[in-house]
Amino acid sequence: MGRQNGKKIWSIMALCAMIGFLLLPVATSLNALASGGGEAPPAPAVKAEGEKKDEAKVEKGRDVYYKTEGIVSGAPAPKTVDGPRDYPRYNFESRVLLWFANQQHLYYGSFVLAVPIFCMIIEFMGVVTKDKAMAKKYDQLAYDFIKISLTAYSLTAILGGILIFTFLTLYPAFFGYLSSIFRPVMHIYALMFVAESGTLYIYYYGWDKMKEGFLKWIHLSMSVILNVIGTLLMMLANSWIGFMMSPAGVDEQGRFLGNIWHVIHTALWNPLNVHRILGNMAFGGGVVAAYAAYRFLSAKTDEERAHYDWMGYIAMALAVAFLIPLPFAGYWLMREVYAYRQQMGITLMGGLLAWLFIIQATMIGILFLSTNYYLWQALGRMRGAEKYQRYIKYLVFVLVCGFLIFITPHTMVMTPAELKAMGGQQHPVLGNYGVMSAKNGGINVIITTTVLSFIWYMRGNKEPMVPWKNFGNIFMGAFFGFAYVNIIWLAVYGYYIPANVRVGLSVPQVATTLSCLFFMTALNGFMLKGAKQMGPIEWGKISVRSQYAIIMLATAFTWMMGLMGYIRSSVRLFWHVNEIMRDNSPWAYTHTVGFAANMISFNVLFFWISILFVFWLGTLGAKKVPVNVKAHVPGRVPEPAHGH
Amino acid sequence: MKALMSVGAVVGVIASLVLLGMIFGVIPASTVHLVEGYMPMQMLFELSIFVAGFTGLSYMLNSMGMTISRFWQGIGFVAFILFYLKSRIYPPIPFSVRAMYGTVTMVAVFMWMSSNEEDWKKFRQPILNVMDGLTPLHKGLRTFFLIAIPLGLWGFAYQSFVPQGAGADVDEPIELRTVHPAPPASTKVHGKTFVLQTSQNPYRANPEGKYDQEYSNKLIVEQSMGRLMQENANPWDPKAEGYLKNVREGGEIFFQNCHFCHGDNLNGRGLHAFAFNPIPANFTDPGTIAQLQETFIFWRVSKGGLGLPREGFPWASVMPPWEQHLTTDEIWKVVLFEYWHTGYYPRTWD
Amino acid sequence: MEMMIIKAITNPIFWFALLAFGVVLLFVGKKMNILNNTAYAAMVSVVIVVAYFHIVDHYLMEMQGLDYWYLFRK
Amino acid sequence: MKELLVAALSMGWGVLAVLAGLLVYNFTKGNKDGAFKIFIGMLATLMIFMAITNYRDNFFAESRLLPVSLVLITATTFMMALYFSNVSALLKIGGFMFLVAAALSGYGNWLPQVEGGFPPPDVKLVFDAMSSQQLADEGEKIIFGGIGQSSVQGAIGKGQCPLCHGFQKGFLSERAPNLFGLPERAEKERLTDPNYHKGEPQKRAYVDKESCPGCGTATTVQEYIAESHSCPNCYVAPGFGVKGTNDKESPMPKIHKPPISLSLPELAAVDTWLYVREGREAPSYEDIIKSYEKFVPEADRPKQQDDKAAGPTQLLADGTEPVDQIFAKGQCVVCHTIPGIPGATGTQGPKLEEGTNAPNRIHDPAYKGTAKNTQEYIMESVVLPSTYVVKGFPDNLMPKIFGQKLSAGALKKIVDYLSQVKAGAPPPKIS
Repeated sequence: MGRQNGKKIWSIMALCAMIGFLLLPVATSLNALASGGGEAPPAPAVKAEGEKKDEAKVEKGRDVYYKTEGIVSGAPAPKTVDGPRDYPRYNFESRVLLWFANQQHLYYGSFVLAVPIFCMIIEFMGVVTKDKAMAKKYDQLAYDFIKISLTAYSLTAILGGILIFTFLTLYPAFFGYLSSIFRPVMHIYALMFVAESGTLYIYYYGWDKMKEGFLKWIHLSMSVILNVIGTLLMMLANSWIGFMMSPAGVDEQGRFLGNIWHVIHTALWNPLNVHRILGNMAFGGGVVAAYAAYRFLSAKTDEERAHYDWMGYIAMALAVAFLIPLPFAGYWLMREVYAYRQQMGITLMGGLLAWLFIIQATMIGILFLSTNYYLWQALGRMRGAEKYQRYIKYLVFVLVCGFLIFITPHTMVMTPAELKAMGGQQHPVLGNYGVMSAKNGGINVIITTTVLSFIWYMRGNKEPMVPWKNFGNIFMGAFFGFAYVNIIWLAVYGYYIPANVRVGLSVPQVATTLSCLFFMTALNGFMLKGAKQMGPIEWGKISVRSQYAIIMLATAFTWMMGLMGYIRSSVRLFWHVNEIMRDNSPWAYTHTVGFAANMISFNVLFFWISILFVFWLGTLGAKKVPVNVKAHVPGRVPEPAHGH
Repeated sequence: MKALMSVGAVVGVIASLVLLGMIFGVIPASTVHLVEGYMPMQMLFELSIFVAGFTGLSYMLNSMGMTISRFWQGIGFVAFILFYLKSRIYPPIPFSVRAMYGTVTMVAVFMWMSSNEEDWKKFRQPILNVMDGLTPLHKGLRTFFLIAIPLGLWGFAYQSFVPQGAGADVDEPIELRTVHPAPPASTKVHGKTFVLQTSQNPYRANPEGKYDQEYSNKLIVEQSMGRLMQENANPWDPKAEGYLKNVREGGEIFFQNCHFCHGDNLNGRGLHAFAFNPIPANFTDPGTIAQLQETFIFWRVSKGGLGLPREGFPWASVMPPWEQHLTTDEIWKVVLFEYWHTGYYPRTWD
Repeated sequence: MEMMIIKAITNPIFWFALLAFGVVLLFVGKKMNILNNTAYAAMVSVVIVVAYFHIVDHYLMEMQGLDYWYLFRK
Repeated sequence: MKELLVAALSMGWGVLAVLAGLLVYNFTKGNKDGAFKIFIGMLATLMIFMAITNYRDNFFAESRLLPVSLVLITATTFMMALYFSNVSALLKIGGFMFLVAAALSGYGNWLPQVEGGFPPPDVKLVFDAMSSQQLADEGEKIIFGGIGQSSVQGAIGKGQCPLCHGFQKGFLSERAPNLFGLPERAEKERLTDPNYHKGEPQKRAYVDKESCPGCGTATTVQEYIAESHSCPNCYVAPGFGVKGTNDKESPMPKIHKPPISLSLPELAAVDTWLYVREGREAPSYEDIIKSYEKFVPEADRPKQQDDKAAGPTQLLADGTEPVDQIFAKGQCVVCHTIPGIPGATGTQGPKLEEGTNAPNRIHDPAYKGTAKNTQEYIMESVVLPSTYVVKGFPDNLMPKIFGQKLSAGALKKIVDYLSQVKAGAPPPKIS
């Protein structure tokens, strides 16, 4: 008993230590703020006002975004000139090097941030599941997840260090300016990173020691803390890119006005945070699913195959669950971009970067196609799913029709001869697919079909036994049928009404899709209560092709992340910090679509090669030593601000 | 089930026959014509008919013991779609779009064929047979492919890299011209600055000859994408006053200056039109003046091809800057005439 | 006559009434144990679903200050 | 092909040599299987190096050969996957990923290629080196937001002048004097007005006697303009003072102070435009600056700012400020009396007790608008002031630009505030 108590006390202390880790940066930040900002208030929400007496002495500036007045307490943004002083370089395009370093850091970073969130969810599921065997399985899965992320974690730190050195050596003037403004934030960031490392290692190594009862709950709350730290870390990093896109807290010459909260909380910060959290989750799910696919493909025994099939399924489901709200977060971000600077929005959607959005549309289509394909393949591991498999071809047809409309470009690429033959830039048939009205219809058809596939999957091996099952089936059929009718009708209707009414039609369309998602999954759940099992799900009996669908999905996620990141970053055009600090290097122009695509492919492949290597190392280690021991303590590397 | 499938089969046979008949000219090509304005939905609908038809057909053949193997079903479907896109849709779809559609169709057929394990086995059996070379025929085929595929690849690569010889049809480079580039905020014509967002055509006048936007607004009968204006009286009536008089004067200017290229019917097919590439703008097309503000037309007429901004590159327009030949009043009148004649109503700043 | 129909269908009350009617039919069917009759079930489903989607379309457009029935009122 | 091979060999000869050594070693040991695998490995290595060199050579060029690299690598991985069974899954996955990435890359390259041009050169406005026409153009931009905008109703620049002043002959200008013909009027009427007390500031009856201690009064036309800009309260044109002050106080803000904060060079540009557009010769840049220096003390002079944010779309208020500031920035306070808002004592427009007034107005038989409740009514009155004009006040006095010039958030704050103002009740809290 005493030993048990000792364990308890020890674990509570560990938890306290973690909370301490979490609070340490905040505590230190108060000092940093006080010394850094002069009169910057510790509570960030308080505006920098007052000090009326000193008005005559100090210079005041007007915030470019918040329009408040503040005391100038920083140097103006440097006006750079092309030369070795501001832009030292190797015999290569500095921007591309930075792009590479940034992207790799981001890939690893988002992976390591996403995986603990999954761990938290799965561990929680394990704790609350009544079925003992299942609970153990979940617990093991969560442990597997964190194991994967551990090696990646040290790589993240190393890549972060490389990124900082790249910045320092290639863009000293710009980085100097940024770090002068974010000085306190960068310190907090570094400390938070230490906190994150500490928490992660305690969490990981405490797993076996804190397995039962009360200790398990402590362990679970550790994962919550871990995620809080991780999310804060990401939000701090987001504040830098938010500042670069939509600066605030500085005056028109880029002089810091003493209010660090304004600098962090820029116009695009929150939309970026939400978008990135969701994006990271989808991405993390994709990577874990790919890991499971790799283990599945290289598995030697049936048990192994079954386990990794199941793991891939869970990871995939999590990824897709976060994929679905992602477009809405993107929509919010886009709307905020428009609200911040309309010009920026137009450059994105209609101007220079519009072709990238064509690629993005294709990518979204690919994601949904592979998701559907995986679900159909997954029907194969169930008894009794044959009844649905016959109808898959019609789903394919509907899905592909939606996809074709979705990717039909508005401006078609054609030779002058074809242009002549067509008699104009607009094609009378396909031209109509190129407009928003049709595309909204297309994507909603795709998502609705995905929902339908999912419902089929849920019922794959089950036969509803509720007394109203016949009505339920018919109602479900009618609901889906009329949902399609409604979506297509709204898409067609859009052509007959004026533009200002047309733009509103997408809302009921989306609502129709969401109705299908929520009501029909719920209805399905009710119908399957006490359903007759046609047979168990035979984990591991899934086809090899499905695993390639997962890999496809993971690659597509990675690629899309690179693409959207590129879009987000290049929309600043020739500004380091939008409208504050100009990019005067020889690389201030925007690359072509092809170059960007090559670069993204290169980044994606580099990431996957390295992470496959990490996976492979993992299997090697598992063979020789039963417990995975890899303990290099990172964390000292990304401490960017010390030099400044 | 059987009855449903039979209907499907009949529909499929008829639809295929009609399609083939139309394409090869056995029956008039307009037997089932594409209805203007409904074509996008019609195309999807037709494709659905074909899919339903093929399903029925394959079911019937199956029950009669004449199964078409999965392999040929798949190949056949891809071929059908490519054929349909190439021959059915008019005007022809550009290759780039057909390539995209073709790729997606192939992916779709793959997804269909591999949706369950049995189908997938059936689908790849013929391929595996050839690869394994089980029978002499398969062996022969295998040898043939072994030689033909690399040869074909070589030929393809050679074709795409060798410069086309003299006299051959040299492909012009693809150009992406923005046909209606973003206009400037204001334009200066004859020393007077016109702000595009606020200027108005001074000749939208009521019968008394006074500027009256309300009067022309009342003439709009159709509010959707291409707004249409009411038919109204003949501007060539010598008694016509106000708006119609201005239209007539605009018409006179048009037929003295513009119709050589833009054509008698304003369809861009005038006397000289085919000397140009691309041919001059077709005002009757709902994608041209119907989509643009009146001031945009005013700007383009006065500044011509030379005045196009950077997005308009390459400036494949020989339209002269008409401000050198016409007064601003004349330009406004021509614009008025163009809208009157085509029946469109200029886009407004909404 | 035509005007009357248009007036009726462009009014959300009509669709609410239809939805309510559908729900009533649902309960009636349940009471009379004919809910699993295919034809009856199909009818009830169609009534409910059609009414539901019209209400969705109408109100979501209304929320944006737009008129879903634009074409019909014209 | 040959060059590629040579380049690949020159890059990868080391690895190949090691592999060759291993091959020989395995062969001599009689390990046929191992030797074969190493042979395959050598082939694969060669292919990968070829792919890399091809990639390196064609990375920056727009070459159709680039996909070849990716195909080479894909082929290599699948080939190796056939023979190296222990890592075959890894190789297959890698190959598949290559294929996907290559396809996407190819798609990106197949789309039309547009390169964003270099940014326009960073133009710093140097006012003192401009010709007077250029200076006048800049002035017009500051006042109206763009060149050629001066005759457009509702055009407004960062100077915000057209909110109150008319600038063309016959333009409505009831809140402040129409500035057409100002240079002439200043000389003939203003400076000689006995109320102006030229040279004797202490005799002035206005709120401010002098713009700054010892500044004195204006003696020339340009100085008069400068004085009016920097000290509106030094002389108020009859009929344009704040109501109730008997023309002792002007509603105009000091132009060099926030919220407008024009710098002296910008003011010089504005003034030059006032002269040039009437065909008069403007004083030189230095003279104008000097005239301002007389009235604006050194410490008060704002730094010149880049006017990139200026433009016809610039908002007067974006909704983040407290509501009293929105009223001030929209200059509402000049004409309206708004209970609870300091300084809002104007009488050119109705008193804004909309919590009481709006319901009555909506039920007025003369009301033709569409508002159904107080909030909608206020919104309508701000955005479309002519929909309903309160009896006793002229139509078209209120600018019709607030719909564009205030953000949705700012409008909402105004509506929220005004709808809570009730006659006889204490004013609501400022939020």
